[in-house]
Amino acid sequence: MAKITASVYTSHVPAIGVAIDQKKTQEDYWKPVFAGYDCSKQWLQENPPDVIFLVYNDHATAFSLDLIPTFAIGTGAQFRPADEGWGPRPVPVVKGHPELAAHIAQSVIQQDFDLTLVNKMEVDHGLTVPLSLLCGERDPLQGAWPCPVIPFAVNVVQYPAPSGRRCFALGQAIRKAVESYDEHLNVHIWGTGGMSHQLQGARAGLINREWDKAWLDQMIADPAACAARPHIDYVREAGSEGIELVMWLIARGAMPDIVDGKVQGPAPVVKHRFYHVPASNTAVGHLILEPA
Amino acid sequence: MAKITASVYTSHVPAIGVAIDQKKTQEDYWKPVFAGYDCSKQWLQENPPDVIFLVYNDHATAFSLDLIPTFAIGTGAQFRPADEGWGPRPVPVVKGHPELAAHIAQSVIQQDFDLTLVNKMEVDHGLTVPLSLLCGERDPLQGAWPCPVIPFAVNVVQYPAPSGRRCFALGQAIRKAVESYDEHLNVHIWGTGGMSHQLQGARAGLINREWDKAWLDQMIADPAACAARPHIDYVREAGSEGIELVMWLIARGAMPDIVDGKVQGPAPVVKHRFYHVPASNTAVGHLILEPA
Amino acid sequence: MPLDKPYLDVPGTIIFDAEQSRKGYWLNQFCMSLMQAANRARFKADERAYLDQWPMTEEQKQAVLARDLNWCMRTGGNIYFLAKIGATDGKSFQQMAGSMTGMSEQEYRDMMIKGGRSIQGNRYLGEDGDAQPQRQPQGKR
Amino acid sequence: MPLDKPYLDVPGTIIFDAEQSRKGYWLNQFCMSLMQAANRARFKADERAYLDQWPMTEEQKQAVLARDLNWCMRTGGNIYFLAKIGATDGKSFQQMAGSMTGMSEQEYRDMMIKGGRSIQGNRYLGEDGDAQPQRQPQGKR
Ligand SMILES: [Fe+3]
Ligand SMILES: [Fe+3]
Repeated sequence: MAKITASVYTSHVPAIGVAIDQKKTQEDYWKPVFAGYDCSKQWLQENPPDVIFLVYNDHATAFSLDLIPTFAIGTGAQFRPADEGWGPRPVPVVKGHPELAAHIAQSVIQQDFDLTLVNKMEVDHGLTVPLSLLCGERDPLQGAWPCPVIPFAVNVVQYPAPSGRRCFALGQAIRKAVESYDEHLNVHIWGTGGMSHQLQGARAGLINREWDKAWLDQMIADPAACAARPHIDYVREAGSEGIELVMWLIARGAMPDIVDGKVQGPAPVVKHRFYHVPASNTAVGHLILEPA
Repeated sequence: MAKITASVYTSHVPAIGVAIDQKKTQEDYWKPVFAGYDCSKQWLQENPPDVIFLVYNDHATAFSLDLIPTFAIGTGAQFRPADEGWGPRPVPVVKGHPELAAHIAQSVIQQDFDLTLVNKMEVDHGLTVPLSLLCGERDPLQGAWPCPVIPFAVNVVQYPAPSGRRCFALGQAIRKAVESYDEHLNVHIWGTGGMSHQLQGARAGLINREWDKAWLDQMIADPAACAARPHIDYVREAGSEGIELVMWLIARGAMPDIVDGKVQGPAPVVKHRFYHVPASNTAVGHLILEPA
Repeated sequence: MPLDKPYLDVPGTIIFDAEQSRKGYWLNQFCMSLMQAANRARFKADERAYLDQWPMTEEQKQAVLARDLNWCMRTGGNIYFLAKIGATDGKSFQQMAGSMTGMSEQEYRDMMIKGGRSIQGNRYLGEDGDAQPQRQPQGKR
Repeated sequence: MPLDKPYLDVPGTIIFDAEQSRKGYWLNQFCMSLMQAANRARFKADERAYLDQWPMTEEQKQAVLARDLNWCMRTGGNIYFLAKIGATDGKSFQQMAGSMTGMSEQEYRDMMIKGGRSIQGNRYLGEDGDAQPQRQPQGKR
């Protein structure tokens, strides 16, 4: 049987991708950001997944205003890095895992989540920046990502995004789906986006360090309460783009201490925790949790 | 406040559209089919809706295998009749109701239904045949449908479709959404598709009259039990395409006798009930329910 | 795929699930292309050449050229997609559905007028209804 | 739209909801077109001519030509879409975000390095934080 053996959480700031692609990771500005991921890279090599289930949001890249899915699961065989206006990132094509993705889709739809299945889409920095952060540089043609990745895109562009509670419940459904897959597979689930940031208007540049840290504490220790927070809390306290954090709750809900929406087992082990301000406009948060 | 004042249920057989478009409605084969809708046309004229919320399935028309939404709500201003291979049907463009559609979308997403918003799509016979049946012939250019229509497409093409239970719950959420809309609007909700039919393989042509009638009885009187039926019942008893009937449960769930998933008020009034075999490969079912 | 598939014991019926969808991806996408009149014309002008522009399997192409919808379905086709081929040929849904049974058009039409195919013996594989494998193809021809 | 909009009293912030989305539909779809290099080249060659191919309002076109992202947002633009204009101009997200504050690039960058904009006084309209309307535009210029 397949199993979720870890959850990983990280911001997916586009400027981090630019810094990697333009070899600026050792500049003073960027050094402390990347230093926060050194032990994560090591950890990933020592705990290699067979598949990464990667929760992110599309930033008006694959999905225009013509069609906006609340939850979209990538069931295709591969996904090309998108041209977001700067040209595509020089990173390898993302290979999918169509069999596991279709299995999860079927199971999760039968658990009353109304997914959109996507066989053809390009993936943007929301997906590729976390891969770069934890896997390091990879040659776009000769290189490859270390394992197949199932992209899972959440709408946080047009209001309303799904609620934190809905995301948390979805994580539990995903774990059930994974655990009902016959083949033995070691699956990581990653939640990306956030933390506090605002990219628009007179409030652009907002960072709320205290709120971010308290939110992280609560997400680890009391995720059901964290999931109950309404959208307006994120907007008001963590900036208009801070709403991306609801995606972390999908990964958190997939940890085995959560049963029927409540903490019923020992809290996951925090293998790594990192927080840094700023990367471009954003507070970078990063966490690795393993089941206790 | 807006209100759902009626629900309408009907098969949406493509050949019915062809019969209308080719002026064959008075042929012996088709006469009894259209006769079943005579009093419905009258009823619609006497009870004109301000908006029709029309639940149907896309038949591999707007959605290819590239992207398959479980539930898609049309929030655009208009939707053109699609060319399904025979050329587009000669019927008017469907005008949407973007404000109400967006309101319903927002409300229903906040009630934990994971909709896909669609601003641009073409609509196929699943949507236009029911309109033709109840509104009669309309000139494609000079004519118009009697009111705006919000298309709501349900995936029943690639397994798994949403469960009957999920559809029934969605109907309730849609009613709540409609009733929280400030403007006074008279809204009809239509559920389309079915009844028993199979379009494929050695079992093509399957019709199960007894099952259809019992299903109709149950859907009217004990919709929660009807909604609990698993997919396999539909496939086995009503043919592989009989699964379309789950869409009727969305309209039924939107009737005001249903509260918290249970019948808690007087059963709706059956204004009209019609059943006929065959139209092409299909058993035609049709029902008009008004709140008691 | 270890998920429960309770629909595998229904005679004469292929449920279009993720596995079929993967198998039939390009066949079905080719069908979608026939929703444009210009593509229908190009297909009619030279079917083989048009098919060769799609990364379908040779078997899928042969099944399309033969207009054998059962064969198309075994290679992953879905009837709502395949219907675009029938539409291109000017066929109705009744003609398409009937063509999968072995009955003549008239036989199938008559069966429908008489109330359609009976469910009796056609619920489970192994019964003796007219849709069971041991009774194929149907029709007098 | 009678739905509750609890986000209308956040200073300096427009939430991209259905109403904004409808208003900004063509502006945002124009932005999406800049994800193709050929379109970026055509836009750069003659911005006005390129914009005139889209059914945008004149105000939306003026806002784009002026590269005034706040103005773009008031007409329904969303930052993730508008970012494609910035990308076409070779601007970073930090440059784009900063451009909406009235601060110079250096001032905004310095603010971020010092820990970003404070939440103090910036939660509700009517407080006295630096993002409040009465304190716009920011920056020393
Ligand atoms: Fe993001
Ligand atoms: Fe249908």
